[in-house]
Amino acid sequence: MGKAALKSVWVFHVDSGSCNGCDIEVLDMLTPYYDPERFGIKLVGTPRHADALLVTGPMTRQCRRGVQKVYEAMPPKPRIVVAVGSCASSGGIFYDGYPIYRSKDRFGRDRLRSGGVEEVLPVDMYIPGCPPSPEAILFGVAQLLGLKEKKMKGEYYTDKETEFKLPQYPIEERIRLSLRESLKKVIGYFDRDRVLEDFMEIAGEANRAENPKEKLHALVTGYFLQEKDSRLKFSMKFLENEYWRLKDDYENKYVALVETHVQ
Amino acid sequence: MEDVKISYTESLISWKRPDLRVGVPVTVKYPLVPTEKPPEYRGKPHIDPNVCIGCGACVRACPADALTAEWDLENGLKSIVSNPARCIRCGRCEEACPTGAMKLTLEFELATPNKEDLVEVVEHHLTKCKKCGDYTEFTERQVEKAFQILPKEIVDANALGEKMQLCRECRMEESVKILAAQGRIIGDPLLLPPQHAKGGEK
Amino acid sequence: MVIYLLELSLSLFVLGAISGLVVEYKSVMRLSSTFATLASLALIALIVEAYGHLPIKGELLGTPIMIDGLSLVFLAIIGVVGLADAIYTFNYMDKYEKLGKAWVFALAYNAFLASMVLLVTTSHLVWFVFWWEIMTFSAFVLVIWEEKDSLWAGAQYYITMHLTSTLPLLLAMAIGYSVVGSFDGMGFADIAAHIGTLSPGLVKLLYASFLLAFMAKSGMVPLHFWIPSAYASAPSNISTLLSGVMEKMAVYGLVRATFDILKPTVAFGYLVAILGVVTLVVGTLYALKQTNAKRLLAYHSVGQMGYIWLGVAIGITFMKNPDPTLAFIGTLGLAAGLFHALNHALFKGSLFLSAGAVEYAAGTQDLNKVSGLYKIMPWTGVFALLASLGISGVPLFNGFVSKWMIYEAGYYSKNFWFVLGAILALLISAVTLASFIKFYNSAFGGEPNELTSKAKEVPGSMLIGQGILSILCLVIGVFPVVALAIVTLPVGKGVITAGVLGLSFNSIYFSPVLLAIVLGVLFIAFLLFLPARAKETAKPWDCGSTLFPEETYRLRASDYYRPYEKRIGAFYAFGDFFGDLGTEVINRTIAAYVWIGKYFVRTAEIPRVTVENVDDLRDGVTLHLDDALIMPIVRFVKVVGIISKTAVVLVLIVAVAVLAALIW
Amino acid sequence: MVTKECLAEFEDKFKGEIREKKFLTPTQILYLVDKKDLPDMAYYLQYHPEFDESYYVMGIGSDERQLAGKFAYAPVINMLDGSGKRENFYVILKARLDKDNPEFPSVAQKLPAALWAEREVRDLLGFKPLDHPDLRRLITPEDWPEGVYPLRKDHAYNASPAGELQDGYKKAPEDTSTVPIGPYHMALDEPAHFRLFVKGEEIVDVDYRGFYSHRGIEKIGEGRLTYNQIFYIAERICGICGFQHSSAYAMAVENIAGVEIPARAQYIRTILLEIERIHSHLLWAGVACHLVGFDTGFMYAWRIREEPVMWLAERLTGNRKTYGMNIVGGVRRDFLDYRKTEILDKMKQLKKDVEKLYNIAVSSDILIKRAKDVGVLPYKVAKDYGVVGPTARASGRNIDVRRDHKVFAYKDVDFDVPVYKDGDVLARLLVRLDEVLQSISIIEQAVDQMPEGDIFTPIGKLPPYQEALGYTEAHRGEVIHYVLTGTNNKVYRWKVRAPTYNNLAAVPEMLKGYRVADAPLIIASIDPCYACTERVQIVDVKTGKVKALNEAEFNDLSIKASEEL
Amino acid sequence: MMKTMSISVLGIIVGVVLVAILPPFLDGIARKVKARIQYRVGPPILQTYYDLQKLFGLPSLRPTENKWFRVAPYLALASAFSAAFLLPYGKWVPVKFSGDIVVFFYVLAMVSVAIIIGAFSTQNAHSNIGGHREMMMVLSVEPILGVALGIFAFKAGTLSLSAIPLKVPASFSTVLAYLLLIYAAYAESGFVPFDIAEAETEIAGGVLVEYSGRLLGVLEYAILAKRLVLLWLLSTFLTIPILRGIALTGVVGGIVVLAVQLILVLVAYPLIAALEATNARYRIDQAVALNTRIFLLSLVVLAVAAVGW
Repeated sequence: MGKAALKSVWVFHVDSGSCNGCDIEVLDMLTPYYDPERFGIKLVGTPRHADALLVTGPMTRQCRRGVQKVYEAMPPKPRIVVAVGSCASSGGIFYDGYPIYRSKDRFGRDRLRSGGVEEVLPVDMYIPGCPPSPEAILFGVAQLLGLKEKKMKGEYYTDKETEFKLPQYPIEERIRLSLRESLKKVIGYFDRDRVLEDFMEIAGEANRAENPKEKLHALVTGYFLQEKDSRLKFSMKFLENEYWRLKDDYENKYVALVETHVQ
Repeated sequence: MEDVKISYTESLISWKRPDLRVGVPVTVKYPLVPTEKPPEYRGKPHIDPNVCIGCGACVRACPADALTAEWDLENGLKSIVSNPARCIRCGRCEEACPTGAMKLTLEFELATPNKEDLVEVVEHHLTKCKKCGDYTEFTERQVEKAFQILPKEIVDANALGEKMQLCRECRMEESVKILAAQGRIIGDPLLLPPQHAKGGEK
Repeated sequence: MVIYLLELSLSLFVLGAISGLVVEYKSVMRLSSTFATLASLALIALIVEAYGHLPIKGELLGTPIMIDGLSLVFLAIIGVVGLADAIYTFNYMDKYEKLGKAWVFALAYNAFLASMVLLVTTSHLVWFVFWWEIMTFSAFVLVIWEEKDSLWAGAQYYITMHLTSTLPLLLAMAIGYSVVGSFDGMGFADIAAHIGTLSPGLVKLLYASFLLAFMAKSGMVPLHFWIPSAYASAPSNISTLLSGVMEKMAVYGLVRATFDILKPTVAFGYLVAILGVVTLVVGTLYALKQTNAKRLLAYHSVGQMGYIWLGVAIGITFMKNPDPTLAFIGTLGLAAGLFHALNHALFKGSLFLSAGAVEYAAGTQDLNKVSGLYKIMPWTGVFALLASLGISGVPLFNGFVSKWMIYEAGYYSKNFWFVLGAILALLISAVTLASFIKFYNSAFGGEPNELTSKAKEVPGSMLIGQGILSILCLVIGVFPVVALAIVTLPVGKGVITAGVLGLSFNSIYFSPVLLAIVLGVLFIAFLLFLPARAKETAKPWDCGSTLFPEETYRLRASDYYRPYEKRIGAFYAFGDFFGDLGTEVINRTIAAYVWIGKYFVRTAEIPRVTVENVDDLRDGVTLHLDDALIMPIVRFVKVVGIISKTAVVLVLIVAVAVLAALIW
Repeated sequence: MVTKECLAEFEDKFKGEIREKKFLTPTQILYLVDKKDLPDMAYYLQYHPEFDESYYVMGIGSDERQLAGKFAYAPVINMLDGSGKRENFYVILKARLDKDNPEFPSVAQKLPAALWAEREVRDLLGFKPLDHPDLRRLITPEDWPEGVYPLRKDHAYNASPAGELQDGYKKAPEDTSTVPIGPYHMALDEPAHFRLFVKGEEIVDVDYRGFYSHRGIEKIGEGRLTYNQIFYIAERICGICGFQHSSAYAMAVENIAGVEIPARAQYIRTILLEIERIHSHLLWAGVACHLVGFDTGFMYAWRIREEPVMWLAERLTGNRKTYGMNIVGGVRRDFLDYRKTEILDKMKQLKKDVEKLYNIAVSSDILIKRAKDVGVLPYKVAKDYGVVGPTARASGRNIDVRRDHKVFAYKDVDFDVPVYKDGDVLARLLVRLDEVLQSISIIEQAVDQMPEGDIFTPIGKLPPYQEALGYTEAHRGEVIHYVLTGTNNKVYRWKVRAPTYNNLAAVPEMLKGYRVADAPLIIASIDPCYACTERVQIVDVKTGKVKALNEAEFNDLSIKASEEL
Repeated sequence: MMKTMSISVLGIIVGVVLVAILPPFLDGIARKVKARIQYRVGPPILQTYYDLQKLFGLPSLRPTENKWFRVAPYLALASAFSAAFLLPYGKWVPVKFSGDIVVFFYVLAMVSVAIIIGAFSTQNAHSNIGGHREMMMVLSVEPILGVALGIFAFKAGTLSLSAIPLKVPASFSTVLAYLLLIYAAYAESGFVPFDIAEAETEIAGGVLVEYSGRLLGVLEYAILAKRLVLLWLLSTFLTIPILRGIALTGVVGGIVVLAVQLILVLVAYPLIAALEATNARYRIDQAVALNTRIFLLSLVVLAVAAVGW
């Protein structure tokens, strides 16, 4: 495969039983926003014309023969295989289902998470993601073309080498955790940390004051003036109430606990 | 109040794709210029080794077994192994993580010719059982964290400080003793986040 | 010398004919085809000898002989196709061994060829008709060779010939007699000399009767329905002769009659042209639909005869035109027609031989059932391809040159109708191509299936037969001068006397040699520059499916061009209607023949025997003690019966006609 | 409540067979019945005169030997009143089957819609449908050993026994050649194998082998995952209608738990469902253009899908496809205000773009020529096969789960359900484009009306061994999930019926008589999602025929009409 | 004498070399234009060269033993180039004779014939269907060409490719003949509504489905070259009648005409690309129906020409 191949790679797309999320993303990559044709990449309709296979899916038993046939139908050179998506890279969430093909009796729980396309074909490029966004696929393809260097490298940490520091927050950890948990109800897991951070900042300030309850209320009101988003306001309000509820609750519980213990 | 940092929502609103082209060819410039995903993106999960306590809540939450816990009871090691090759980016690990060590980053450029590159391991040392000398199933950090969470009063009241340092069998024995003595179960699940409670149960 | 060669050739044919005396089947076949081969070689020698000494007049067995340019063209056709066919027959007839009756074949085959030789060399109308009838009858005997299904086809052929060919010729003979007044004096030239004395009505009748006779023989459209079944059911070597040679006799007759006996008139030209165009369209479009190899070829014979007639028609219409350009166009047209006749003999002969080879090897004519023969019969494949490209009019093959001349003549005539004819001819040329892509590819393309994987390449003699014709297709395609030297004889020096003769085919005109050089050099250059490095084999790409029935993974012959055929479905519906009508008429006629024949002649009441195995023979003819001895007699009686039956009917018809004429 | 009198007649008619009647939810009725009259009951319900749009939804097979000592087979009928006068409801006819000899009279002999369902239970559970017209293997891989039934509880979820390759294909009819479309063919994004038996280019018969993407999802859900994790595998049943599946599953579980999820969560789900519908329909429109070689149409549709829709989804949920938004009791991420404005902005932009796409599609002469009168599916066949979604609506079926069963926030918004009567590919195209516009309007309304409040109601343990259905109207039609809870946060039986499952069975009917060139378009016109369906395989066209008398004539007419063009 | 000879030889060489190297370039332009219509950046202009270079460097697979399979692409390419020899370049024509336009179209048809036989040599229904579609296209387009030639024969009185543009008079029927010729050339080239034989989404590449590596490269080149040759013919037919005066004068005139021809081709290709981008593919029966309808209409045009308009 000469230099020209880097300027022109024709790909054939093979689905080995994927949920078609990846398939659509592969197709999506061909559309105006990503346009791999500018690197000479073209989707072709028959493996005979293809230099590379984009394989998606966890390699079901039913697909296995077909995928092998596709591979054999490609010209003997260069036969690049790209595993697109987590399923193709490792079997994905389906890795140990009964219709999934596995060579030998590998279970797919090893560190490499063996499974997927590599059970059948030699893979030249893994593009994990569920589904990998078109940019991610482009990145993989760009690597094949030599336009980009790979970014990932294995990471190995042990607790002895890293410095462990329990983060300190202005409020009690258990209350923080409870608030964090109940915040899921209000604003969802994604935004909760930032909201909680804001709240803790306020709460910390309030806790230093003489009358934390009033101070906190005042600060939250101030936050209301500054913040435009109704949901953040709503959750801030919720946090304020919840905070005091938990505190009180704990006091009561603790008192009860101590009492019973004393008994 | 007077800080100048942009508020959370403003930072989200102001985000723009860096490589967008304006005009007729709408094709983005990526991969010729770097790009980034929106802040809401769920990318490759990453364990912050400085914060991870090795509780394994993420492992239990993971539907795809992209996260596994490897136990080496001989050497007292527990490794949380993450492999984004299997990851489905559901974010349940992030949701479950009690310390915020597990985060889905904005990283999407995972492609690699070698799957070794994707493996991420965080190794933890286990505590030793005070009673029998075997390794317990708690990591050192886990114990430390537990003490941070639990109010001192409760720890003292239930002698949890002792119990945390025991292996499962020994703890069972202890519990049975106490149960027999008091006729009730100690510890309030309300005070522990459920995930953590699950993590502790194992 | 020339006459001597003719005598030699004929005596070799006679030797071949009587070689049936050797009883053993295979020996008879070998012997008779060897004699036929030698006779054909003698014919070719005759052509070489006669070239440049034309015209040659002489006498043979008391009949007047004249060999001119026109005869030479057709002698060449007989010689070349006869040669190839005779070599082919050497082994081919082994297929029919269990039918026996080798002596009949030897007799009929040689008589067939010999009669045609005599037909084109005689200069006497009576002998012309006589040899015409011998040819017709021997062809009939050969057509019904397989007996079973071919009997009906043979009957259609023979009775159609009676009514539309023999009868008009007899009529023409009668008119000729009425002009000249003696049988001896009925040479072509004599009649032509006296033609002026005829009443215009009779002249028209003469035109009509000649036209009808030759139309029927060459299968012009309303009278073409006998061709497909006759050609398809005859043995392939016979189909070759029927299509390659016998049909051309009609062209010979047409040209001879029009130019030597009658006068080429514009109206007659138009009539011939319309017939030609209609025939080429109908025949070829019907051929497009066929899936039986030989029926397909037979319909193409019809279509290609249309081309020839169109060419001849241009000649008839314009040759006598005072405008020298148009006269030249006419000459070009006639030359093209004759050239196409020669070419058609070559490629169609080769194709029928190939079809025969396919049938010989795979045992079927059905193109749906064969596939992948290229792998098994590479030589047959190559020859079939060459001939297919020839008939399709692909450049560098002979068909292209003659077709191109016809288009040229048509286009340059600047006459709307002839331009239209040329356009239709161009269209039909594409249809021919399509049809032969189907013929070639469904038989030779793809991978062998269950049926064909057992087949073997045919014996060498058959390959030689095909090879001679196919390679000639290519040779003439690249060096048309070779053939043009002969086909322009009648235009220049023979019967046709045209003033302008600018047919120098090398510089201002199409030069296939140049094209061949350009194409060949480029082709070889590409091959050398970028050699195909296809080393690894692979299975056909079946979309990755499992347990796939590979055998059905190809287009079947019946599937080709369906959308197109559907598009012109109205045409087919129309054609089918008339086809059915014609078949109905001829079937009724046959029934009438049989009925009348039965009434008059009761001697030939021999039960029809289907000879599949020995038991069949016994069923039919249990009385006879010795099959081998008796069967020839049975067959002989049968033949005599047919002759006498048909003769009676013919006589009756003639009598009625004469009666009617008298009353009128 | 369900209109009583309609069912009274049914109950009366089959008095002897009905053992028990149970309301799973107010609109889901479970009858425990004897297996003897199952076909008659199903037939009665599907062709109920008053519920004229009723259809057979699915057949649930389950191994309830641990619960009741028997297998269970349960056809589900969606009782729909086309006039909209009565409340619509689902009927589950659950029959218990013998544990040693799980035979039952086949419903498929009366309702072709049940053809696949019964082949499925045969493959996966080893049931024996008696008198089933075509019992070839449907779901399990071709090399799956006979006699091993993966969905039985004694089969480990990850056991994959090896077996011999078995030929379950139809023989090619005489005088035809075979043209395979797939498993790997440009026209199919996913593996599926259509064997077209053609004369020339005309398709005379079709064999279908699908289930290349059968990944054993239900079994993984019952085996490895907890009920909260199933969302993520449900989402990966299909990369396009993932959220539909996860919502339907959520709905089923929430029905079992008996909770009403917060209104805000319902609105968020609705918006996301509609976003998904938009991107799917645009995707489909693009693919349809691509299949007829109209690449600019393809690029246009995918461009407007990419920029407003996919990038919007990415910002709303963190991923372009698999949203990961559902959880039992609500959703996981909230729509902050800026997200709401973003939605409205993008919808405004999209509306313009879609209208332009509409114009491009309708003004492309050749595209219309290619789509008109091609792949006609008559109303009758659509009903017989229980065809759902836009495919059904293009054939004149006035069905839409969103409207008929008032799921999520659809009860609060106004929208039309476009219905076309032609039943050809063009009608399907137009239905989808209309639906995109409707979806935009739904999203705009939902964003406007979105209430404040929580997004999630926590649910503790699920009650064991309870069952319920959950359903949504996916882009391809009704998605329906059946859940039977187990102990330990696990699900005992989870059954998914994706819309393509019903639609695909009707595809061979649509293909016959058209040309090879039309095949990709016709196959694509139902917007097939093999990944969805395959949790399952072969349509027999010949044997599975229950046709209206004049259907053949109808087909002929439509073929002719298409030729005229 | 020697000088004019050498100049004309030079002209011919320039022309033929242009035809030899231009096709991928034009395809590159077309791809770029299409990409822009589709709001994309599109491939580099030279992309088709890269593609072909890659293909030429790859080995091919052999799905059949049939020799034709391997010979066909070369024959197609050789035919396409041979046809190019009949075209005028400026005022220079490599090969000319009376009636060569018929030969020209036949030689071009040989490109299709070679491809079709190659396609049919494999046991592959997709490829076969592609072949038979291609044949039907030839079948239905040929008569339209025939009529156009008929009109030229009427009006220009010649069938020589190089003489027609010099002699053709401006009249109603010749304008229509031009339209017919343009239509036929467009359809014959297999541009989008007529790319039925290679329909990737229907029959996975049709005639090309079994070809791989170098053979595919050669075949692609042949198809591209055929398109250019047809386009060059049209460009000649449009250019020379307009520049008739210049064309006949001297070397400079020849060069001017050659340049105009080239420019016309370069302008026409993007137009074709735009047309391709905005159309869907016909089904073969629709294409055949359209072509036959146009053929029947064209007969009217022929009658018009015969009347003398």
